[in-house]
Amino acid sequence: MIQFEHYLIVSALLFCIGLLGVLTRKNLLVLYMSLELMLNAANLALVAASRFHDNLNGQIMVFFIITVAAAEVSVGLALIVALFRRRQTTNVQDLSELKL
Amino acid sequence: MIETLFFITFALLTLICALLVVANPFSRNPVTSAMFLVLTIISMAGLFVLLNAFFLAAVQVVVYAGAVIVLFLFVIMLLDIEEEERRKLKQFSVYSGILVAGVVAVIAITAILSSGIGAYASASPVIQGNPAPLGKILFRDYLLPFEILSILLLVAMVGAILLSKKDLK
Amino acid sequence: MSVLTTIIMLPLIGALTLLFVPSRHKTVVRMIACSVTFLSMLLAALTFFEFNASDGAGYRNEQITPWVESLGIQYHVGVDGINIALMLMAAVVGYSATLVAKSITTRSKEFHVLLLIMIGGVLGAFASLDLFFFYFFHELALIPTFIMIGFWGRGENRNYITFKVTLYLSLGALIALVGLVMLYVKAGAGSFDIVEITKAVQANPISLADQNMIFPLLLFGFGILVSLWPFHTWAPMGYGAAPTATAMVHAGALKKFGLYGLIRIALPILPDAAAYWAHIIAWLCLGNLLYCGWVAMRQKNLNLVIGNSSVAHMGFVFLGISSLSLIGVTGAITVMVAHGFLAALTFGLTGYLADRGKSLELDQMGGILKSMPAIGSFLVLALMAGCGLPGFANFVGEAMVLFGSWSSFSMITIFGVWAGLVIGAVYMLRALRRALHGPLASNYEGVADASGIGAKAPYLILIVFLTLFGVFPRMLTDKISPAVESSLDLMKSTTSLTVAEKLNTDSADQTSEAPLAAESNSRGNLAESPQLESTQG
Amino acid sequence: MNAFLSWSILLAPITAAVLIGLFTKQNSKLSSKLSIGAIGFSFLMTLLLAAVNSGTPEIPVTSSVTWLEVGGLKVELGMIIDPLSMMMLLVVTGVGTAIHIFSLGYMKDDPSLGRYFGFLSLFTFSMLGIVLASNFFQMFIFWELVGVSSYLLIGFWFERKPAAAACQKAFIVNRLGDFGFLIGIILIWSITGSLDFGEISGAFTENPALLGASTAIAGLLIFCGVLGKSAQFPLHVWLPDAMEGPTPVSALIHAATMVAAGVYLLCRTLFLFELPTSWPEDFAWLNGVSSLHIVALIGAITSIMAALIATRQDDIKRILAYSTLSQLGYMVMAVGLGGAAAGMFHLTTHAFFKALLFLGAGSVIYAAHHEQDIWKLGGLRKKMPVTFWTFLIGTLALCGAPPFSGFYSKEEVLLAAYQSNVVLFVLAAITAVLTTFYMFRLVFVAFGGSAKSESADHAHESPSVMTTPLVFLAVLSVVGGWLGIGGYFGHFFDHGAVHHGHHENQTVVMFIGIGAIIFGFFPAFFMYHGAESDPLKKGLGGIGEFLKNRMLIDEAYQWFISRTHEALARLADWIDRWILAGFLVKGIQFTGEFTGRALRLAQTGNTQTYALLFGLGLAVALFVILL
Repeated sequence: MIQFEHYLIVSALLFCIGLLGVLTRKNLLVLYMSLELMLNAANLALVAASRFHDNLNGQIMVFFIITVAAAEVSVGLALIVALFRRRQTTNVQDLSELKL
Repeated sequence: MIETLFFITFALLTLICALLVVANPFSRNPVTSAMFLVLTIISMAGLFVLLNAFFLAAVQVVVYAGAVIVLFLFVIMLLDIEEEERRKLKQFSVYSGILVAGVVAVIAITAILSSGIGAYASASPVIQGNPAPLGKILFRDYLLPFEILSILLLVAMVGAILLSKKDLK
Repeated sequence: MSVLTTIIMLPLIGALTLLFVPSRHKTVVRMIACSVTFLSMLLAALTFFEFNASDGAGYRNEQITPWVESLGIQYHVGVDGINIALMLMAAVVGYSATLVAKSITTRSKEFHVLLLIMIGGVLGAFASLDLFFFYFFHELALIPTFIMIGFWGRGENRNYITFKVTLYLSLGALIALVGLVMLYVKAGAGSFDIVEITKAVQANPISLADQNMIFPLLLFGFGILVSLWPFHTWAPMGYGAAPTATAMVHAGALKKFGLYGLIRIALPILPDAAAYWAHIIAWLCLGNLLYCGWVAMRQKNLNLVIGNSSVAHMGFVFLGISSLSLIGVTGAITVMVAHGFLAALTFGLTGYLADRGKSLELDQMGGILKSMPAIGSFLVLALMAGCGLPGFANFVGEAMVLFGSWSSFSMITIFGVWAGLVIGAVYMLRALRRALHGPLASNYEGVADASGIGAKAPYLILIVFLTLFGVFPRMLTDKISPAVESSLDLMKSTTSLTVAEKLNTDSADQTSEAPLAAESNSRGNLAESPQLESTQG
Repeated sequence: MNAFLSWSILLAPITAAVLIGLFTKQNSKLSSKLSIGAIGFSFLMTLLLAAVNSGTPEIPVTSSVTWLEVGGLKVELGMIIDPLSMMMLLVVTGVGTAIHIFSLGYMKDDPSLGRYFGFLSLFTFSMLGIVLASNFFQMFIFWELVGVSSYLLIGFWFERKPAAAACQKAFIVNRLGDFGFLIGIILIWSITGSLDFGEISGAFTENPALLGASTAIAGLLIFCGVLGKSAQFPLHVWLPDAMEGPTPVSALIHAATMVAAGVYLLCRTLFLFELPTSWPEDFAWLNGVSSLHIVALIGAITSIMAALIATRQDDIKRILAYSTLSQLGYMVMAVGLGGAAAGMFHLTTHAFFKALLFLGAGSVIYAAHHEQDIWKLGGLRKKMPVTFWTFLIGTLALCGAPPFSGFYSKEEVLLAAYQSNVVLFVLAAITAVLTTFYMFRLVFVAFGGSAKSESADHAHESPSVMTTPLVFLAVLSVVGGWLGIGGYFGHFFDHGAVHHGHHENQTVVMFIGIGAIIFGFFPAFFMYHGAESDPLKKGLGGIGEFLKNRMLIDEAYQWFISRTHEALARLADWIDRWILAGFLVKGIQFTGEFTGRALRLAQTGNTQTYALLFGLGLAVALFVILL
């Protein structure tokens, strides 16, 4: 029988794969996709919690997260486009403005 | 029994596709990554169905696979991505990334297994993630966040348009 | 809603309103800023004069609005004799500073916004009876100070000075924060409310070891804010570099926050540690009184003389606090109020000269009294008040401090008298003679005097209050002393409990001395209690 | 009635001062009218008060309001009316009125006349406050106010550098005395728990040993205040310099009122000095010496020292200033020797004739276009007859020639000395000789002979607004001694040592006093009658220079202060600049910066490095929280 824990483990692994992407990939676009993966991991955990706790609130949360993610992606991608226009690159290693 | 089978299938599909999004041994083309992301999301929608979240499964496919990924592809096409493939990955950053992600994974899984969180789950869940009950909650209990969210979307839209204008001041 | 909330909120709302006024409408900005601070001052004055000391020592005009209940944070304001006078002083100084801020020409709207936030913060800090808001309002007032010094300050090395002031004050505030959080945890009341904590501590005092850990944190944290020796070097420089209005509000009102914290929080809640540390405070205050007086004697810049004298005056407050006697602590609070008016007045006047682009180096000054009679006479009054002339509120406070501290620290009192009467007179009169007397310096030819009631008003208001409380000191002291008395009573009752408790657990032979200790405590002279010292070793 | 009168006496001048300060400062005429009206009103009220209470001089009348009350510290603003304060009130308001009117003429060309009269009224208020004070704290308040108003008056011409220096010096030297005074007050309060003169003396009557070992110390601390205000050695240095102020101010402050305040305080607090003396253990070697002995000694030193210096001064006002010092020394010595009545008597008569002398000097200076050097005056006897004759009356009164008022009071002072201490009596007699000598030197050089400069040549008599006060004061100087003021005080200090029964002593003292005048007059006559330059200049040599330079006491102070406070100030400033602000603060700054530089290496600016570190932190946090 599939339990709550199993879903959570899948969610955790998905999150870590996303984290791995964020940490290793250099392309901003792929970085963004990895972020999406992490968000989805959270979604999965929430839906599972909603199911196993007999409570629809979790699903509502997911609903909100999807919306926020959409907004985030639109702004983020617009930023990437604007950045690319200026710097002709989407590689994070070329972006070191945070250095003092 | 069949449910278990489905779960294993979808879970494995999700994880493998996700892995291929971030670390495809054959191609580092963002387009490939985006395609695997679509697959990941669709298999997650399968998991959602298994969890009785039917409406969300539909939204997942429509919004993510349909809208978000298309947006990604547009941007990929818009930009020149030839250069990225030629760059070498730094060994150090790859290994350290794997290490950190692995450690987090191990800690999280250990914590989940040892916490006994399943005991808190209800024995025979009954809820159905249909639009009707979801809508009731959404428009009654969560009306204010919902409205605020709409403003957020508006702001994001304005922001995106402003940012993509040619002469950015 | 309590009238105090209105007093605090008026400047803050004014600041918010100013944000929506286009900065080109300078007159509107000035009008809004002046009217909110004026209303705030008016309300504070009404509250002050309505305050009836014979109603007992409790808090008036209280308002409690829960905020974060899980942590016990609530918006709790109220006044008793100790802070009502400080509220009045802060509101008056705030109004006067707003009037003086007219001379700011670059980015004047932003300056006024910051100034109003600062004034609101100061008022809030004095009114708050909740540790969280007490601290929050102080920070609210402190952060604009840094920005104002850095942006509108004067002098060549103002960046360095801004840096120094920011570091010092942030560090002081941080240390005090650690102390306050520890206090919150150790008091075990589960509430940030000062009244609640005091009650809880009375029933169940904090252990001596904990007290001795928290008290120095509060003492030095607050001490840095008040420029306790040897943490004073930021003050003269900072006031020299700060824009006039900022220096007025900070030196006048905001600086008193640390002292107020010591009196309001440290004394009643940590009585044993206070009694133990009183000696150290008394010796440190000599650093302020004598050392800073000497330093002031050597200064060649008028602002530095006044800045150092302002630091020196803080010595009287510390001496009064360390005496832990009714007269001394009442005197300390009187000095706080008086010095608030005085510091604002002096910095306002030197700012008047500096804002006209004139050097404050004493070598390049002279004869101002002849060419600028109004500003010159105000400055004479201010400097005279600064060396403790009767007729000004400073004299009353300083005399009370000296009378109150005699029985605890006779030797230090003698030095205090020396510093107040002689050293103070020497540096004040030297500055007065070089700046105001003699032939007119070429540097000051053609500088316009303050003419018309509008230009004189900010200084006149301060002088009026300074003399009002100097000639009729009972207007202040009759309000302050009952509150101080109840605070000290609280302290005594808490102390004897701890002492008795400690003696019961420590050893049998000391128990016989417990009543003696309680008796000597009830004399109000806690510092001399031998039991307290012996338990320290 | 008494309360109303005394309060109105006190409050009239301050009302005038406030009105002038706030409204009429620009209007000289109105200001002067206000000020003169106020002191005239006070004078009339004082006369009325005296008339009302003439039947009952025994009972001190007091009325008070509580000014400050915190715990054990209770300060009242009280009005004490007894013979002592009554006479002082008459002197202050009477002489004050004359001086106010004189100022009208002397200062009429000054553009800041309004300010001048404002200050004058403020001073009168403060002085009346001292006279009426019923407790130590009130006394101290007005003590300080007198200090500051004299500061303002001495520095009235502040744009002149010497005046600016003189007022500063006066204030600071006075503060030195006040330092002891305040500590004395605190000490007495801490033991007796009261500040009120009546209560404290009552407590002492019950228990003379109340102050224990600090009796003598307390007395001497209070005496410190006297040292400052009455300019006694070693705090006398401010008075000669204070002559930089306008001359009527010198008459008011440095002859009649402020400097007398010290003696008044001494008499007011006499109960403290009459206690059986005891010293703390560290001062056990002083046992047997009472604080009054020290008071008398200081008075005697001051009087002889000032008289010696006065013989070698050339400035007309400085001569009078040193003469004032010398006479104040007399009064203090008299009080110290138990002759409080004699001291107060001399104070009263001295107020008359010294004010007269100062105003006469002012008249001379006014006429001679601000020429103050006596060697540049001369020949004024013919040109200014009223001034000359009144000045002569003042001189004779000061010298103690019969039948002028000074004769009676000085005789009582000498008598007090004669009865208790021969050494001090000899000193006092020498002082009397010197007094006659330097005063007649002044008269001969300044008024006699021929004019020695152009400004003296063009001098003519002052207007009547100035001469009328001179005549008024001259009359007082003549008749002051006959009014029975001495007996009046003797009655009040009935426990004083002076009794008029000792006729034998009295006769001896009288002859010695008259002899002293003769011994002083003839040398002055032979040396200075018609002299064009000072014959003593060569004769005295080094000693003359020493006296001329005021016995180098100012230089000694300079040296001492620069060695102590200046050095300490220098040291503190150095520490502040280099150790606290320099080494410590900069050191902390350096450490912080160094650490910052080291940590900066971790800042690659690469987002992913930050993300990696963030992930690592996350892992640690999760580990801590979850496992």
